Amino acid sequence: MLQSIVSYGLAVGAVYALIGITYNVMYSASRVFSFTAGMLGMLGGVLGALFIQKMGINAVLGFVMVLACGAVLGIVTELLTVRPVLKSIEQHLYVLSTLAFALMIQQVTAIEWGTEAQPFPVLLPIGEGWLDQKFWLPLLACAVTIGGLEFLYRYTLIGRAFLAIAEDNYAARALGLPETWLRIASFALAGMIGTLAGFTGAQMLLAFFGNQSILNFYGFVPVALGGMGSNRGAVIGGLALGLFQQAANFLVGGIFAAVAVFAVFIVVLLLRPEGIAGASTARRV
Amino acid sequence: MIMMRAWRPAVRKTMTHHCSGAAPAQEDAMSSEPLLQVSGLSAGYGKIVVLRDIALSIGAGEAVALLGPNGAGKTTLLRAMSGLLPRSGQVRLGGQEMPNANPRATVAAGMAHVVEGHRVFTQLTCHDNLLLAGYGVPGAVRARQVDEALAFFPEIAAKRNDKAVTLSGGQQQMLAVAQGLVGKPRLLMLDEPSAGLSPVLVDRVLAAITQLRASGTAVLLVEQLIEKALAVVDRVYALARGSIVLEARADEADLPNRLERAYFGEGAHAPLDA
Amino acid sequence: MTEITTPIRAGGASTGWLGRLEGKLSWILLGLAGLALPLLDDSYMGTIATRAYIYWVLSAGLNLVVGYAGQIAIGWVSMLTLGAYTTAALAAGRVGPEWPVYLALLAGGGVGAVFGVVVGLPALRLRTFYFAMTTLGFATIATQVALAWKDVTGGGVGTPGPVFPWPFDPGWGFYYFCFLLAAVATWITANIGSSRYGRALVAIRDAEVAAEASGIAKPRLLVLIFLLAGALGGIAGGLFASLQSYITPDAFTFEMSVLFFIGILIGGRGSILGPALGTLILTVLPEIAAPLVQWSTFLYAALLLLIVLVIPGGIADLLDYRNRRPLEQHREIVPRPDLLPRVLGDQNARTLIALKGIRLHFGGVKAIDGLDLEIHGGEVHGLIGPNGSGKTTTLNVVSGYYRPREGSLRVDGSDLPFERPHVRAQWRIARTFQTPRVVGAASVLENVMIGGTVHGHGTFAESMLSLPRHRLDERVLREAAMLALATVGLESLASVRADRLQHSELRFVEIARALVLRPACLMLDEPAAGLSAEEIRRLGGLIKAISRAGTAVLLVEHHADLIFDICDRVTVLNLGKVLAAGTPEEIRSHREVVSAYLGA
Amino acid sequence: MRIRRRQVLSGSAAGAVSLASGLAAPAIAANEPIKIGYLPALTGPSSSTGVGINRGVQLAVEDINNAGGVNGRKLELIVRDTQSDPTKAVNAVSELTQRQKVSMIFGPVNSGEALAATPLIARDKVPMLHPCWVDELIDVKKYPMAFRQAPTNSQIGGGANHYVVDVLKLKKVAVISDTTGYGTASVNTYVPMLKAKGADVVYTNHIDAANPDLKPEMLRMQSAGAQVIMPWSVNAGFLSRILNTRGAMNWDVPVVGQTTLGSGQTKALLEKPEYWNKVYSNNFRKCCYVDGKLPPLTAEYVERLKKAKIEFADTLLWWVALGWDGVRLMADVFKNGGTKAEEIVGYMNKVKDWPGVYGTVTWTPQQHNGFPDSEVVMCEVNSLKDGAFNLAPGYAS
Repeated sequence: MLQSIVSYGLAVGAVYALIGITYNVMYSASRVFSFTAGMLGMLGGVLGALFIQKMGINAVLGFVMVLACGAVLGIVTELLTVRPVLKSIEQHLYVLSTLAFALMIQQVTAIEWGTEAQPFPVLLPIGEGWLDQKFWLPLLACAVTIGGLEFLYRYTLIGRAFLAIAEDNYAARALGLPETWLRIASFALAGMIGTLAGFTGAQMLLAFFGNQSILNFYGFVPVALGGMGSNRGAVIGGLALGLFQQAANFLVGGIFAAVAVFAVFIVVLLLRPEGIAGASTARRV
Repeated sequence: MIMMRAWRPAVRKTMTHHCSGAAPAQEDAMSSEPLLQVSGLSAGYGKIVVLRDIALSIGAGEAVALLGPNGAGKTTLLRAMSGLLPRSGQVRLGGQEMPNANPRATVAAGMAHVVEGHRVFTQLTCHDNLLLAGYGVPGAVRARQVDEALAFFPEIAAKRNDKAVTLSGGQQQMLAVAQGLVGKPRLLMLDEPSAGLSPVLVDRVLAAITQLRASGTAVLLVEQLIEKALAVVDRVYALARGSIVLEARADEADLPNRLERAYFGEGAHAPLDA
Repeated sequence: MTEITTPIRAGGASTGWLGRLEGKLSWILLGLAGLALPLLDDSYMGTIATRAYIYWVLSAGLNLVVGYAGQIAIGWVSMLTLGAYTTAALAAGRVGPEWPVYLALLAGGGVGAVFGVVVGLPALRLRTFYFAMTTLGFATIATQVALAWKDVTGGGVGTPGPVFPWPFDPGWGFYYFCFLLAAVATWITANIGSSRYGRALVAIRDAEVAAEASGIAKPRLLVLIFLLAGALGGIAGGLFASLQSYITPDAFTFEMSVLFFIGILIGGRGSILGPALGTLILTVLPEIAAPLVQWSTFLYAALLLLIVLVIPGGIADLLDYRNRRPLEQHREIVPRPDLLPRVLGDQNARTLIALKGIRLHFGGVKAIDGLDLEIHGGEVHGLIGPNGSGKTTTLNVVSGYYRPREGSLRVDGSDLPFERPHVRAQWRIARTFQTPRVVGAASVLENVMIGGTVHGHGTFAESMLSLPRHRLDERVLREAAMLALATVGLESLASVRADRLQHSELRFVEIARALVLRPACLMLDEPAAGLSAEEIRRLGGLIKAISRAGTAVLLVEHHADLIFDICDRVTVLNLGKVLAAGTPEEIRSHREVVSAYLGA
Repeated sequence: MRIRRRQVLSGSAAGAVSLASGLAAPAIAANEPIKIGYLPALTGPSSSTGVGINRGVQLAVEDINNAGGVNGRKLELIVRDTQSDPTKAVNAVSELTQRQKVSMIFGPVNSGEALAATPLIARDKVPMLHPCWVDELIDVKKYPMAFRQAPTNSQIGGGANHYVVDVLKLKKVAVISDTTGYGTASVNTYVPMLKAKGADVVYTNHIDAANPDLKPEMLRMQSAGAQVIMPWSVNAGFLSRILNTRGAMNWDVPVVGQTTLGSGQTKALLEKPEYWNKVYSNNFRKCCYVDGKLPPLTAEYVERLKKAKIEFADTLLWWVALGWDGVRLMADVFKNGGTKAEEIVGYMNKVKDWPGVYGTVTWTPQQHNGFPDSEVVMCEVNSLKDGAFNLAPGYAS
């Protein structure tokens, strides 16, 4: 039973962590939390099943196509819902613009793909039981993503430019960094990470349009716990959430597990609204 | 009221006088348009118009100080020129029109702006901070230019692999100035590089300006410490209430008095008593 | 006197009368249509209309939360869920004995009110996206609990909805019941919207700091609003359960929440009529546009995106043709300081504000380092100094935004508590801001009325029901605000939306807002910035006159000539300390001051 | 599958027929079409049943109209998609009863919508025919005009319980469901029934169908000593997770329960085909193969369906048959009874042994549940062919 909690908890936690990173990557570049994070996760599974299972495309090519779709959707999100809102006075309306876009995509998926969960193909038929790909694939994806991001941020100039605009947008613009372009790039990157999360988790979560709202929420919890913008926080928070959820599933079972997660989320938010790494607001006047 | 009315044109007269005096001299010397030519520039924040109809010019390799009391619009002027803030009016560098509200293109054209408050990226190393400043420069040249910028500040060079957060305020300011140098700008704009620094460090930072001028880079310096500023520049503009109220050579004898009059206004008592 | 009062009051009354007629006309038409609908004898239409009224009962409350207070409460459908199950369970006798249906409905409203506050509380602390997520989370919990708590809710099988006995029995009786409740909900929310509470909500939304400075306590106000919105949501839930005849958790969809939300946004923020029409249209539309039914969620979402990006003002803005009339191009602000005695009243008691030994640090930086300052009634006290010398910080200490590490702050000898900015208005300390903080979407008059919030005596409930004390408050406040506007020279713009004004006019609006408080002390933070020379001259005259009427004025300003012209005393700060203090003449010739300014 | 709402069926042939009979000049009123209100869930989260039934409904209407209609009057189907949303169903009811003045209402198919719609339809005094299984929908006192052509949930559960206890002879049972109205209602009803039959219900729970990992549940069932799992859900994802987890655990326990266990969607979600072994779902005797053959009436119907090119890949025979039977049953009622509410109810109260493809229907004034217990059976899901299954082992042919 412990084995089940750990293997499953970590796998689903890795998916949550990746969605959390998706939120963060978009947030760093734009100060916008986008409701499209869960949508990307949902599409990762649906598009993967569509390309590989339905259309019979080679798994590797299908995977690349899914990521490409994620990148395109990320760019569309930036152009359609983030940029116009950032220009306006009431910037907090991004909450509604991104929600609207995510709902539109979800509804199209529901109509074109169907409202029933559909299977996701087994890509690597190696390993049985606890070594099944559905358990280690999300963890691998999470590790690769966090490693890749570390590499990007540490060893490439564009990665450091991401960090720079995240820390001080104004100073970055003054230095002549291409802020707009970097924001688009970060949304494209977030699109790929989000669909990667959905793609690797789809063996567990299936290709199902309803995953959007689940991932939106459970992916945001690690961000709220780990502090916004912190990818390491998101990974730790995501894995912890996965384990907690799984343990609650075992201990109290059924729908009370979901209620327990919601309760923890709200209590933590009320006690530490800024997350663990948050700072208090400075002068207001 | 009468005196008030009289006072404003008086300033304009001074200005006109100096402009008409200085500009031909420059033209004689360079026999072409100066490096930087700003005309008819207005800018502000939302509905608040901060700058009205600004005109100024800077020659190649010339160091100019922009002085003025708080709230006069000095920082706003630098922002408008470097494209961080939308503006109306013309900014020409080397005869070429600078695009409005496009800091990236402005930097690429050779105008670097070191913003106020030593805002470096604290989570990156000094070296990375400088590499970012050379984002638009081809990769092959970038490393060399970073080294050249570091040559101005040996104390930063020694800490090049440390995170900027470990630097003192003065060192961060040096790093910020060094960032401005990486792109080998034709004009470097510095916004209050002395703010929050000890006098020794102020001298270190300002000394760099002398070096720069010697190497042919023009400098526009916004500074509160007027005497220190005057020691390193050729010429000054004074900004008050959103307009240029004075232009003079740095070595003019009566300058402090003229500045005082320009700031406070000579007819200060006039409005209500009239 | 009469000559002065007449035009001012006439101006105020005429716009109000016109506006009221326009507003009333639409409502009367809507009301008549609602009353007459049963004549068509089409109970399909009746069902749809009943549904629209029920949704509007909820949306009317939510409108105060979303449209007025600007809180993005996406998951408000949870109130509908709670109210529906409470009413149904009590009426069916699933908890204790069977309750009378009308009492059960009230209980549904009560439960909604309690949970409205519970869900709303995070809004006091959390930023927008977090709050949106929290309300969404709560909506999910509500459904989950409804599924799990089988004894009360019937679990997934659900429970029959209550049936209201005569005269509001199913059919047209129930129709009229919902119509009546929708009308009541409209009436009370419109009363709140046009009261000082409604203005305060909008002020919190668009100019929170100015709202606090005007004495508006955000937590208390928001709690009241969440209480009301929750209660209306709960009652709507009880009605919904009756209309549905049988409720199961799958009737309370997220799509419904989105529908409420869009109804409000499409109608326009800060309006009552707009969101009412929006809700009506959105309920009826899917019935007409039948072939699109499968795509309804998509279309709602697209509509939401469109509103946010293209017409953030909603229907209300489109209907507001008065504010599209061009304003006069060359306007002049001509203050009338002669009206000041009437605005400020009797200020015989000259207030003395004394700061002693104030020290304040930001991290390691000493922002204020042992400051002593006295501001006297009847004088203009200038505060000057270089950037970062602590001028605005001093203002913020008096305003209650910062708590100094040491020192005392006394008003006429009694201690003024540090922090708690919203109590400043009770001490009659008013202020303006470096960048004007006004509510762009409200009229100039409403903006000015915000300044007099603390003078109201009517309670929230009195305002809700438009009782005499509320109406008296409104009349007195409106007159005071018109008078203040006339004093600063802006009465001709009273009914104009504030965001159409020029920058300089906004500065004077802020001063008028401060004057409505009848301040004992007025603090002005760079009031001359961005003004023309002529405007600065008039401003100077006005400020001087305000002080002569007995108010203590603290003026932070960079325009040295203005300072030296109108100040009775000047204090010069440098690095958080007093560098010099004295009359303008003394300061003017003070070498250190000059060099501090010149940086030598 | 694209279906427009309020779709009015009028095939060109039907048009020609009515035109011809119009020339024969019978009374105008007699020539008006008979309106049937129809409330399927064709879109939304639980629409696969509705889509399946709809195929049978449309085909039946087409066939009847092509054959000249009912007593010379065409059937007109007024379709309102409830989108699996009870609020839409409530709106639709008042349109159908008040504005369209339909003679009869068929549906809704889903429980949430049916529970909300039934009292309203009863209030408006329109006869209705239920394809939905929820027990509460039939109540001769409260809803005297409502009849059911399908089994009740009690019958369905009774069938499964009978199979577990009397045929498989297993005593320790785990009963679980998802959290929907259907699922929770089923568990609440069946557990006492099982106990009454002497079974030991060792585990029971409602599980959020969105929960991706059912291992904890399964382990708890296992440790409780369950010998058989009875899941009650129409959610294919949920059911397939149960089967997949059972397979991954190598737990050789039979799964007995709801018909969706045997749907193509459940099959598609299985990780391995053999996970479908030892799974027995509810079915109906007339729609099952005995020795590889369907009953004659049903076989004939399948031929008709094949001719009309009705898809079976994603649906079940009994769903399509249910819709088909519903329309044909109503047509018989109109033909023999009339189209006024009292005539309809009066006739329906006397229907005896009406021979349907899906099942035999018998109503009395006291009993409006018309489906016989004997036709509720279990089938082997891994024998799926053309939307139908073999009877489960143990049933006498």
